[in-house]
Amino acid sequence: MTAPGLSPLEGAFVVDVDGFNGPLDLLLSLIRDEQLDVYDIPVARVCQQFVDRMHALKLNEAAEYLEMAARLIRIKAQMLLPRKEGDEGWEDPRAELVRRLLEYQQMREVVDVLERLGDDRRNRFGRTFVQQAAAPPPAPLALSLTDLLVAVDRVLRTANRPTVHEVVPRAIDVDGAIGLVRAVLALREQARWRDVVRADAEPWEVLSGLLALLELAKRSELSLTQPRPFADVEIRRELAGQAA
Amino acid sequence: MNSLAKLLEAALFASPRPIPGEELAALDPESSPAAVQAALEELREHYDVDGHGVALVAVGDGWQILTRPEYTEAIERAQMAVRPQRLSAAALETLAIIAYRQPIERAEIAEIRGVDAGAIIKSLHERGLIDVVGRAEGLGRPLLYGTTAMFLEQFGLRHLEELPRVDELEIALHRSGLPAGHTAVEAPDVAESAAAEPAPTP
Amino acid sequence: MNSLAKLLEAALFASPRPIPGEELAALDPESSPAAVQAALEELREHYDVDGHGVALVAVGDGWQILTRPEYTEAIERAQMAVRPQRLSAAALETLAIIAYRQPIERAEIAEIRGVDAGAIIKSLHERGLIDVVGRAEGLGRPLLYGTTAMFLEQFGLRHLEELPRVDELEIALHRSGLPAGHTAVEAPDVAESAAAEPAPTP
Repeated sequence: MTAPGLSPLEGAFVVDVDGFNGPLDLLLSLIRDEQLDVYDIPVARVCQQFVDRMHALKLNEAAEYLEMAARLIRIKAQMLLPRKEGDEGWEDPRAELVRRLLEYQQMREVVDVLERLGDDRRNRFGRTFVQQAAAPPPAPLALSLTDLLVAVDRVLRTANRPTVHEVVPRAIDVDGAIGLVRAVLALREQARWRDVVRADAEPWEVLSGLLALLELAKRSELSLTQPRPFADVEIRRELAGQAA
Repeated sequence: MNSLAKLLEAALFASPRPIPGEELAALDPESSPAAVQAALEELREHYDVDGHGVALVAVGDGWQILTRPEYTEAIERAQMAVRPQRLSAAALETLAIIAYRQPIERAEIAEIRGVDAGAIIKSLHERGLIDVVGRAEGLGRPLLYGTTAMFLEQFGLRHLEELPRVDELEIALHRSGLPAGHTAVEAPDVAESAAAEPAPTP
Repeated sequence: MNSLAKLLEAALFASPRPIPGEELAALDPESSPAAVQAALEELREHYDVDGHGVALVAVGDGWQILTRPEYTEAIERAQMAVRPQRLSAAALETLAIIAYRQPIERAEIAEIRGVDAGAIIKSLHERGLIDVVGRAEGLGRPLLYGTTAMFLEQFGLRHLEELPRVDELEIALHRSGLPAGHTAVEAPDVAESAAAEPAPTP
């Protein structure tokens, strides 16, 4: 096994006793140590040894190892079921395990390749000195507000604690509503009443939205039109107002 | 070049600072100080006579390889001309947290994201998007970070208040025609207004 | 060296990261791509033939000057530069799976490894070796991961295709792949269990 211990970077609890990266790794090393043919695993014996090794390595509590032990026992039981001679429909209960072992073994071989490539690269130093006077400025950044908002959305979904939710009740929040209208108009040229005031808005939100629209119209940042009485008010971004 | 000169070249290239003469001598304990001096001369002459874009320069009591000044301008111009870089998803997330929670300390960012963001904070700082805005009270008085004027400029904002409030995010994201991935609930009024939405003016 | 090669050398010396071909071409707008390519070849040959402590190496879609490996030990011993930390076996395993199966979601990685890789994925993400490249269809729309340009850089690769193809990987576990002297069939308990167990379907 080439596995060194966990680097502190991994942080979380991962069973890595004696360099084993999981039940497949342990099973593979067992098969290799015993020089078994992976296509014809003697399940009864491997199962016993797997459980013995689990105990020896004190892996009794690790769910993934327990699951593998259970899987081996199930396969062992299936192997013992009687079957008719020349039964076409019979499928070797070991097939899925063999597929997974081979797949995992391939990845272990890729790990060897990566390890070698990484060592080759680590054996060469790049330039670390950054010339102050001649140092080129960093390349210009391509940033969009949408990217940032998507990131906020992601953070909110994955945050450990939903600490970012802070809803402060306010009597009337015209500034907040102005910010919202601007944000909506930054993304679209045209909007409607419902885009800036939610259908289930509280009265203070409706008032805030209305005052914000009137205020922004006064500042020529947008124009308001109503095609006919009681129709939806159309809000349109005024480019002239923004430039001013 | 002789092998000592090659070793010196490799060391001077890899070092983040000028290397003092006696440290250079320690690179190869077998070589005498005179041999090191001669190898340095050889390297310098090689760069000068052979025609290189770099030069070996004595700085203080040490040595350093520097690019020749006549190329500086072209290098800067090329850097500006290239395709703009994008921030990684992790960097954007960190930036978003700082923008919404400033002033905020590193430990809080790590707590929200579940991983330390030291390297990312450093790179955002280097890019001028965030800056240290103070120190928190309490143990160790950790640094507090906030966004900069450059941040506003990059995102085309006039004030931080122009960022949608968190409870408005849903709307803003929905409106920007965000893709796939975004799992906003299709509130009936939103769907309705989307259907009624006029075609954008050309 | 011609003046274009000197300019390229200066730019490559000034940069701690590989410089993309596009940016190298922008250094001298008068020069054709073929001329830039020729100058890069000249520079590379100069370093190789003339005997330098550094070499010009193609990485990802760009070029980088790196020290030659034979000087690494002396430089590290003299504490002039430090080699980056190695990735753990578990991290390399996760990275290998992502490199070969991208775009891939976390659950699939866990299935291949037999253990969850959440913490490792986060740390690889922090190091910039992998990034989110999209979302899968289906329940919860899980994130899909892929490798980055930094991955190529840190493993000295030009393309992902430089990694061995899966059908080129030798399966050491196959009977024929086992070392000489493999006696599985003769081993008594194997023979015994082989009798108790049906032969695998062909």
